[in-house]
Amino acid sequence: MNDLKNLKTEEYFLSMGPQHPSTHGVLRLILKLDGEIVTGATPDIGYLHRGLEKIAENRAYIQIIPFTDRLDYLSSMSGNLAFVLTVEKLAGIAPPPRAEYIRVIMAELNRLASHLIWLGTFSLDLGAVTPFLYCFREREKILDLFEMITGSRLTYNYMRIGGVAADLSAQFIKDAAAFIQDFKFRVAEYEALLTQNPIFLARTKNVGIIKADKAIAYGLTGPMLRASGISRDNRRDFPYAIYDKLSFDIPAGTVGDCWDRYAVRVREMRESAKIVEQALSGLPEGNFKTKVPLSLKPPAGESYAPVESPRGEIGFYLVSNGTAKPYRLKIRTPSFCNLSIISHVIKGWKVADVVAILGTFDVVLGEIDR
Amino acid sequence: MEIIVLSLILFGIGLFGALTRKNAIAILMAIELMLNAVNLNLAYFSHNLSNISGQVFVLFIIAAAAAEAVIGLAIIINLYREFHKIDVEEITLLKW
Amino acid sequence: MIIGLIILLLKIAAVLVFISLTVLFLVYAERKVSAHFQVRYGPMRVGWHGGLQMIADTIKLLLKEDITPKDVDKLVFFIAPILCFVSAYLAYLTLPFSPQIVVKNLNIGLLYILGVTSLTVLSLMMAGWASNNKYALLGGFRSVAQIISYEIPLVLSVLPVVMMAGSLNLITIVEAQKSLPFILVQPLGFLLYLTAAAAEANRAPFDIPEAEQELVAGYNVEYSGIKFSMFFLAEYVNMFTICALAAILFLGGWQGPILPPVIWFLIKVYLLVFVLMWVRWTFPRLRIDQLMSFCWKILLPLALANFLISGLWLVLK
Amino acid sequence: MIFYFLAVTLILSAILVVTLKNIFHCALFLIVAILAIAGLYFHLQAPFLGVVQLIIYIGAIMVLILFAIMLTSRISDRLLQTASRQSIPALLAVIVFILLALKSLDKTPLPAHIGKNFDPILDLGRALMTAYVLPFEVVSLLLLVALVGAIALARKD
Repeated sequence: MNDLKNLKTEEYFLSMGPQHPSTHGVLRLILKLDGEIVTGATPDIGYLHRGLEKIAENRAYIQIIPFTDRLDYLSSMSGNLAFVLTVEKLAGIAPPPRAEYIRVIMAELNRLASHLIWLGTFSLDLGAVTPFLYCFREREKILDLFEMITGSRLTYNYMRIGGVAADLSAQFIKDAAAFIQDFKFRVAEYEALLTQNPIFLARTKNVGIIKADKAIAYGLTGPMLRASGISRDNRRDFPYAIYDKLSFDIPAGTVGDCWDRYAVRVREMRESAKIVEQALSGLPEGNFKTKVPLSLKPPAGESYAPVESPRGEIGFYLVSNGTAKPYRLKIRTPSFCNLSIISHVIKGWKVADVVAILGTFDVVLGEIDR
Repeated sequence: MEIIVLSLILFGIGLFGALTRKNAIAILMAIELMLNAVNLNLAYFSHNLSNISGQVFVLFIIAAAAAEAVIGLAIIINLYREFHKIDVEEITLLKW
Repeated sequence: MIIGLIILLLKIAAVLVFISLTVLFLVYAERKVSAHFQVRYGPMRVGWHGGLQMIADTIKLLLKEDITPKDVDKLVFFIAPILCFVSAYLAYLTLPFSPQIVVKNLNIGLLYILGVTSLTVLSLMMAGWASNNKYALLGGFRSVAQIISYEIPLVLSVLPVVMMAGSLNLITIVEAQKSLPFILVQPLGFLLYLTAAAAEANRAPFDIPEAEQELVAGYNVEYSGIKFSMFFLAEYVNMFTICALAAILFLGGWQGPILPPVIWFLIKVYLLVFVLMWVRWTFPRLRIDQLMSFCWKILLPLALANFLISGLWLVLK
Repeated sequence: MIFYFLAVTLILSAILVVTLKNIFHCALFLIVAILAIAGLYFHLQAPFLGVVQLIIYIGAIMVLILFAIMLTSRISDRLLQTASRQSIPALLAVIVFILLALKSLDKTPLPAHIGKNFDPILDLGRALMTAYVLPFEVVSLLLLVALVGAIALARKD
């Protein structure tokens, strides 16, 4: 019988994407398959490359903000926030307290919207169609709120150097508070559909495990890192804006499987709702923007101010040579670093698991291809 | 009477296939044709003689054909894994 | 002789028309049911509450360009959807809607239906192979593995009913349930049947062969226009078949008070159809290996045990 | 009428099975041949056999064969090669065999059709459970052995 071990089966390549419903954008995975089992995977990226880092070298600082919308288009606020924080750090500008609160409210609402999309598409990846529409129902309400203040529903271009673009209206505060109250019950609804569903458990428990040491070695951040059991969150560890004044938990997993990544994100949604609630109740009166010269010329130097986006650490590394345009901009995007572990994780799993595992990575191709 | 001739021709075609084909699966299919020819004969006699035994044996033969196909195909798949071909003329070793 | 033939042909035509209308209604019902499960309205614009939407969709599908990709196996590519369609329809030749409304009452009706529905697997395989596409091929492989495996618990779950009725004739089976429907005696058998049949008909959560999110659309990924609509229609015809069979075998078929038999039959069938839709829009999809181990490790032992206990009970009674 | 239609279909598809170059097409024509035989069973008033033919031959055996074809060859390449140096002797041998068999058939008196009809399913079940109960069990054992054997053969580890 030992001889049978040498028997070979045919291996073949399957090109998953760039046009595929479950790669969440124009990601192409070149899978090496033995039957249904994946023996190797190479992600092929770059279909959405726009050269943002180079473009930024020819733009004034304020002109770069709209480009940051188009990085992680599911949570534009985080990209906005990270960039303006970096510029403020470089130029030594302090925004007024009301602006700081507004920024946190917006960023956390955007985190909710982003996680809702993730939850919806992830359940869709597993073949459960109904949670997708439930999630989009709540996301619509958040987008309505954003539209009320920023005028747009996806790319907000809302943060400004030294503040935000527009003040919150009384209507917004009332609606947002009502939404947060309602949202707590909605999360319970999603969990009722998925968390203990035996098929869902079978598809996610112990699937695609990322060990803590591997997660660190590959430089993962955000929910993917926390699901592996490492509690690290920029909001708590390197607080910016007003996060040090708020009380919230950093949920973490234990195993690092797909289910943990799901659970971490769902619990994060509850925490974000808590943060928004606190920030709304503590919102101070005052100005929402400080005066900043139109042609901002930060002193020569460099700065980096990481922000915890829904996907992990997003950071802009800015080098200024004292002119009105940055000398160099380097963007550290969480999806890019998180995706790098994929070929390590999906080896040995089935084609169907590739979709589930990739779903829990929550990548946004706008971020990966910049 | 026509059915006996029909099954005879069918058997002949199957035999021809089994003799000339090189691909192991094609040979297996030719053998299935021959088995079916035999079954047809049995069913005919069962009908003609109003004796159920013919049909019983057709059932047994179908079961045996299923077993034969399963084992045969398992062997063929193994051969393919080893040699990457299933031409019977090229697979001449009894032991590998 | 000639008149008999004409009557038979008329019956077949009537069944074809009925089934086509049923499929239209089923698709409409599925869209409405799913919409209301997902807090939306579904089709609303074409006709009252979107009632004519399906007709519009049918016209659209029929008018679409029928693309045959390069390098497909043209003959097989062409035959596969037709075979799928035909094998789905063949079952209706012996499916009784009431004691009178049946095209041809076969003595081995149940076996015949199980036989012709097993032809579907061939068409899926042919489609997967002929498309010359790896996703389609994977879908074809999966469908074969799945349908062959689930056929065993399916047949085993039906056998106790056959033993109790003492016949394979569907009308006799229904008449054997005059006093009480078999679901009360065979609740486990009913559940096993419905599960295995849903898997046979590729209904979610067992829709692995087409698994939209993994295999894009599996075996029918290269199909378009009327060929695609044939696969699509066959899927809904099969769904109606398994529900009708469940109603006949377990729910007492057309028997019921007051209302005419056909109405009772349709009520029972549509109730089961609704259950299948409910399941589809609630559960995630299983993975192929989990699906197989579910079949071999859970369904098959349960079906065998059910079969054995029913047999013992019938002998000792 | 129906008989001749089925017979012609059967012969034509059988010839295609043993001569076509594309093995997938061969298998499909074998399916047609098996369907024709199932039709002949119905014609011979053996409907149970017809349905069993449908379920087992097409639903199981042919699907297995198609599966094996898919696993052992690439799409639309590797056309079959028929051994040309064997085909003429084989044809001759087959023709001789058929002629001999026809001759012996001619010499054998065939019993005339007895008009007695029987219930094909009931009698078949009775026969299987009384006179043929031992072979029946042996066949089920054979199937079990084949099942285990196939798993043992096809397992990779």
